[in-house]
Amino acid sequence: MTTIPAEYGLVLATVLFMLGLISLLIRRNIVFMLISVEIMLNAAGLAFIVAGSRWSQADGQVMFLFILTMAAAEVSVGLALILQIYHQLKTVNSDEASKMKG
Amino acid sequence: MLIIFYIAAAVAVIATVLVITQHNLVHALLYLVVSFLAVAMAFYVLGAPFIAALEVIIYAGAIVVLMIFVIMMLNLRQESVAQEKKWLNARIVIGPVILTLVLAAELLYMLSTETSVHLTGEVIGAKAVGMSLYGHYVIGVELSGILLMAGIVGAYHLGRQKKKVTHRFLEKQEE
Amino acid sequence: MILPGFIVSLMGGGILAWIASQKSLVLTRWISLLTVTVNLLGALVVWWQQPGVSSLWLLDYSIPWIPQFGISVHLAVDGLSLLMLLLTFFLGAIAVLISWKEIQNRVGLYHFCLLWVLAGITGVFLAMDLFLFFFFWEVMLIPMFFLIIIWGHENSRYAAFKFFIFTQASGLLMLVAILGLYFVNGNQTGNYTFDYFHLLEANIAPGVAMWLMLGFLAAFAVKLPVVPFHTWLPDAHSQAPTAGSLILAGLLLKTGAYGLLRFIVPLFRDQAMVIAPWAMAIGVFGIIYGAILAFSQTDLKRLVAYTSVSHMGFIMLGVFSFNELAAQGVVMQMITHGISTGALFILAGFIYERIHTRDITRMGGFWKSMPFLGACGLVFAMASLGLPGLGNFVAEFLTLVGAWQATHKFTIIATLGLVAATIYSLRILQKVFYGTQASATMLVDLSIRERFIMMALVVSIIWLGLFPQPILNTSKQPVKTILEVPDTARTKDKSMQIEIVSIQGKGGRYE
Amino acid sequence: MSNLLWLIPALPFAGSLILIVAGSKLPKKYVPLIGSGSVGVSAFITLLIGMEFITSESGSVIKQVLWQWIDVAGFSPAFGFHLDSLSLVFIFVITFVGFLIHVYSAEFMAEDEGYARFFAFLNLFVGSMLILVLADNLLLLYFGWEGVGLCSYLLIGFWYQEEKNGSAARKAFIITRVGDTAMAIGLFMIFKTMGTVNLVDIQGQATSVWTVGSYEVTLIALLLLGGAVGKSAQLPLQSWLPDAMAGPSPVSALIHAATMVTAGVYLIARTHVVFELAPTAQFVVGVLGAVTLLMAGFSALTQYDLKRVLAYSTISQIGYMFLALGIGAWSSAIFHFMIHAFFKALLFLAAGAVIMALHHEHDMFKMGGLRKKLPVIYWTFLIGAASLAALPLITAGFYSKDQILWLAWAGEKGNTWFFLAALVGAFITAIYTFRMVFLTFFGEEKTQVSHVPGSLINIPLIVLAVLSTGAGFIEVPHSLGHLQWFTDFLSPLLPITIIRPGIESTEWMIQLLAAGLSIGGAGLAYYFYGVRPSLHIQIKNAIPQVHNFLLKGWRFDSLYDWTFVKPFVYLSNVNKNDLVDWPFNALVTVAGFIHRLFAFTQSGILRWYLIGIVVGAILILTLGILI
Repeated sequence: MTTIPAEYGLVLATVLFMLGLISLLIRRNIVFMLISVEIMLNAAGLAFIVAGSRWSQADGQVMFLFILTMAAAEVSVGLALILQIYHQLKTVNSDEASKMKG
Repeated sequence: MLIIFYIAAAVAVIATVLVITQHNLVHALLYLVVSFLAVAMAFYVLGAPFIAALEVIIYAGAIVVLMIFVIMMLNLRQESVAQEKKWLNARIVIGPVILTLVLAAELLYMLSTETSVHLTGEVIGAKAVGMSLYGHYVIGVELSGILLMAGIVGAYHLGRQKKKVTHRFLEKQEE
Repeated sequence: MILPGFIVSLMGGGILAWIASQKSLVLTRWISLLTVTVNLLGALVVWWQQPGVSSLWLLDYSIPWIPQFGISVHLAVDGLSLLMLLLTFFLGAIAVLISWKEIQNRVGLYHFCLLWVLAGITGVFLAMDLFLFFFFWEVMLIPMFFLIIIWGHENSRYAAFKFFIFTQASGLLMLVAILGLYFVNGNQTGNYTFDYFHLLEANIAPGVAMWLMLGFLAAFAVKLPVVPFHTWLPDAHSQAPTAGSLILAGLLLKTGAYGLLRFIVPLFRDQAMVIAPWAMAIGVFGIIYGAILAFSQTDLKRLVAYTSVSHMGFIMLGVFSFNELAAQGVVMQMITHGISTGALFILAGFIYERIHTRDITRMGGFWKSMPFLGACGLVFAMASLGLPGLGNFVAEFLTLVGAWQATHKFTIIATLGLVAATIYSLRILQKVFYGTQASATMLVDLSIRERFIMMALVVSIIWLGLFPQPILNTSKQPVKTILEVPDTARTKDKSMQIEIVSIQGKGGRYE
Repeated sequence: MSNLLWLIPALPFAGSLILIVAGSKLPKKYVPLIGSGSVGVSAFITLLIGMEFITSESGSVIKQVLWQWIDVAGFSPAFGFHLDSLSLVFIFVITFVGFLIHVYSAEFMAEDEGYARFFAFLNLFVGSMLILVLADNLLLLYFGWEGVGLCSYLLIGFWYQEEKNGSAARKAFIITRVGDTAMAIGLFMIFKTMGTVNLVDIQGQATSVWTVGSYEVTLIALLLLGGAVGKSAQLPLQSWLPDAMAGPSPVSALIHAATMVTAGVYLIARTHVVFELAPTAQFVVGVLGAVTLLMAGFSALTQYDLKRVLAYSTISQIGYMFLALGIGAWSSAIFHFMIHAFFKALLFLAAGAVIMALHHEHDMFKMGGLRKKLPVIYWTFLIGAASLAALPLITAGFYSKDQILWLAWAGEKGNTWFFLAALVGAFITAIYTFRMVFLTFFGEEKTQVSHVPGSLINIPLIVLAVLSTGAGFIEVPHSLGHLQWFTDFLSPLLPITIIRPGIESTEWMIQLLAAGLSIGGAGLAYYFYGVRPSLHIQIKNAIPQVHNFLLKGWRFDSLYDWTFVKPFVYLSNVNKNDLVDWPFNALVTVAGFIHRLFAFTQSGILRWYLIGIVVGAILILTLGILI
């Protein structure tokens, strides 16, 4: 059974993270942006798991749990926000929600 | 092991690419589930079966379902797919992609400078995680609890359907 | 206990007046008037009982505040501070009286701000702990800001912010200097303290001392104001309500002059001597510059504000002449300028209440309908040009005689400033009181309350002009001590030490 | 008796205070009673003290210190009075002439609405003037000096509703203030070198402190001269006096002829020790006097306004006094001051009566033929004019002016030029004086007389007329019987002029010359204005520029306008909004610009913020890699 080099895991995490980031940057639909954030969080969690595995410690997994918690909270609040934005502005276009312009 | 990891990784990447290129939200979400499952597979291979299970249950399960509910509540019609097509053109994609690639290149470069270490693939079970979680990281757990509480309250507060209210400053501006 | 009593009673009176405004506005006004008057009487009693001119520190009060950092509530009064207190309470009482009819909205808050400004000023004149000094320096700034912005004239936002930014920025430089002094002294002696008397003994390297002095000077120069930093003053003065202008011109500017005498000269004597020619030069420049600008103004309050700039030049000139004559002149100038310029602002306020403009091109011939106002205007225009027999003459003449001992060319230019003062003062009279009456309606002359205010000011300025000696006696010993040139730094410390000990030894007045 | 010295200035001040405080409420008849009464009592006390002073041994002085004014580090002027023969002459003139003018004003100003105000100011003036001449130190002298300046300002602008009166008042105050400033600097110098400003101490110590002609003492003398020149309307600060005629006539008589304008003479006489130590400065005094008396005399020749003629004549006569001071003829200067006070007050009061009688008509060419209508005024005016023109033997003016002429010729410090100037001046004086007389009182009537003056106006005129003739006989020259009461009276204080040896015998020639010129001048005036009235118009038309030049007082006003007033006004107007504010405003502008710059990045578009984050991350990572 061949072992996995740690960098491979990290490279996967990097690639997933970058894909999420690209999506976040190119999407205007705010729901898509939320999805992208989920991808990125997931990638970050992957990196922690790889690190935990690298040192054979449970800490990486604990961190993943925290990320998970945070992601859950974030999604719930984020979705509520999306609903509000849609309700107020009748659009899911994040560019149009630009009333905070300085 | 390695091959399973490769396959899982390939599936995860392809699924994710498909997520970000989809115009239809629901399709994208389906690919997202695939991506999460692939990553869960990777977790399993990396020796974290407990986390793999959680990934499937919470990410692929709970979160995605929540999203689908919201999409249903948004009640987006066919026009939104067309609009998504219009927004996702090459001109807008090129800049972020270049930036991200630069970032990625830097990250990968930094990874490549490290000496290669092979993972043992030793399984760290739920028990070990639990010991660590409620021992060393108990403060973090409590904070997470507060965070979730705040998330629930916030989501409830924000999610309430109110009549259209604009802030008084904005109101003044609109006049 | 009387020293903290001054400050606490003003602060308490302010709060009480605010609370009382819920019930009755008249009560509010009476409470604040009573508070200030009681303080005035208290200060007069202290003055009356002063144990001869020989003793330096009349009263002293000290309790620890934050002992970890060597901060204490240390208040002390000598002749100089006492005179400033008398001026503060006198003008404070007049400021309350002047607002009796003028202020009709948010009366409670107004009196709260007014009394807190006075409390801050009182604290500045009493504090012998640099941290406490800075604290009060800020206390007087913020209520003043609200006085200008809430009850000011048409452009008060601009003026208030300008005032605030100028004074605050320079005040922060002073804070840096205070902290610098604190740490330099602490590093040297191991005694980290903000106490004025301890810091007097600090031995600071000349290079560092120069920077520290410039930090202090920045705050005082802006407050005074010295010419390149004077531009907040015309705006703030012209936009503030009458009592605000009165307190700004009469008291706030004096804190700058007081700071020069109390801190710059004793703490950084050698450095101050180094910059003395420059300081005198800008002082003299200010005299002429302010006078020329005053001549061209059409806004009456702005005009008077520029005369303040001109008069404050004398203070710069006098302080940096380093002799007793000039320094006594400076003390007199602080008092008489407070009264005379304050009175001119009050007059401008009276006119504004009647014709609702400060534009002197729309005035004229007021002597006919308001002879009493005209007579008062005459007295204070004459005071401002330095007519003998009025207090300002004594002040300016002593300053100039003293300055002549130090520098000839600057004194000559400063003396020419008297001619310029004549020109602008007579312009006020000409535009406001001479000529045919500009306003069609018959204007009513001053009411009893207004007459009372003006008479108090007129009597005091004449009294100061004819019998200045009680004032000069009171400030004699402090001024001498401030100017005392030690043989070496160390002997100065010794003598200072002995002086303090001897006062404490007397015991009787040490509370 | 001498303890009452302080009452002399105090009474007018008290009167003034009462009138200021209660003037508008008092019944009208009490106003002149308080106003003149206080000065009258002062005059009476002066008389008593004067009697005591004359009967006591010569050289004694009366001192009285009321309170210590200022006492700081050796600078300790007191509110103290010092009465010696010089001050006595001055307070005598001030109180007596002042009293007469107050009496005159009681009728003259009766119709004016500012009746009480007028007396209040006039009393204030008398009080300040008395302080000036009684002061025992220079600072108190300065107090009085500025006090009279203030009163002069207030009284010139008494009719404040006329814009131009206010301007004239302002001009007077500012120009004299320029001189005062010089004097103040002189005071600083004196204090620095001597450590005192007490006049007696200065007199006593001056010779030990300074050597004759030293730079410092010359400078001090010149600075004091600056003050004197301003107050006494001498070159180059003379231009305010003609405009000062905007005030009521009693004011012109009291302040701008009899007393205040001679304060400069008093100052120089009082500090004569300093001037004797500085021969250069003293010479300058003489030169200024000589030039001024000629210039003002020529200007007086061309004026239309009756009061302006008298104003220029005042400048010219004070020029004589300065000339006398310049040649060290101290007592002659004071003598001329006294006589001048009498006849010039008389002339102004008479002129005021004429002007009032003719509906405030000032132009002499619109007067005429008043000899019959106003006989008292005619005769008194004629006496005053004769005294001014120094008609020989009978007028007081002859004796005082003759003394100056003689000493300018024969005195040790005199010279031919001074003498010639004085001589020409005497001739011109006679011409313009009688020009006034002939234009005003002779010829046909051009304006109707509307108001015949009453006894309160006539009595002071008559008293002054008597003094203008009689007062001269206390000082009679050698050639006419030799009487020196006045000089002897002042001699303990003011040194007697030394006469060049071997020149006494020519005195009668000088007197004859002066007498001839004065009569000749009067005759010439008669020829021009009595015999051939058209001649002067032809001359005027032939040389209009010269006429205008003289009419405008040698165009000093234009000169000062261009050199001082216009640049000052320009400078102040150009900077009205305060250029110093500019850098601060620039700071605000820059901050505002930066604010807009950063506000632009806050576009409100979420994706831009994200790009910002990515770029930031790239930068940090790049740094991490590079370092």
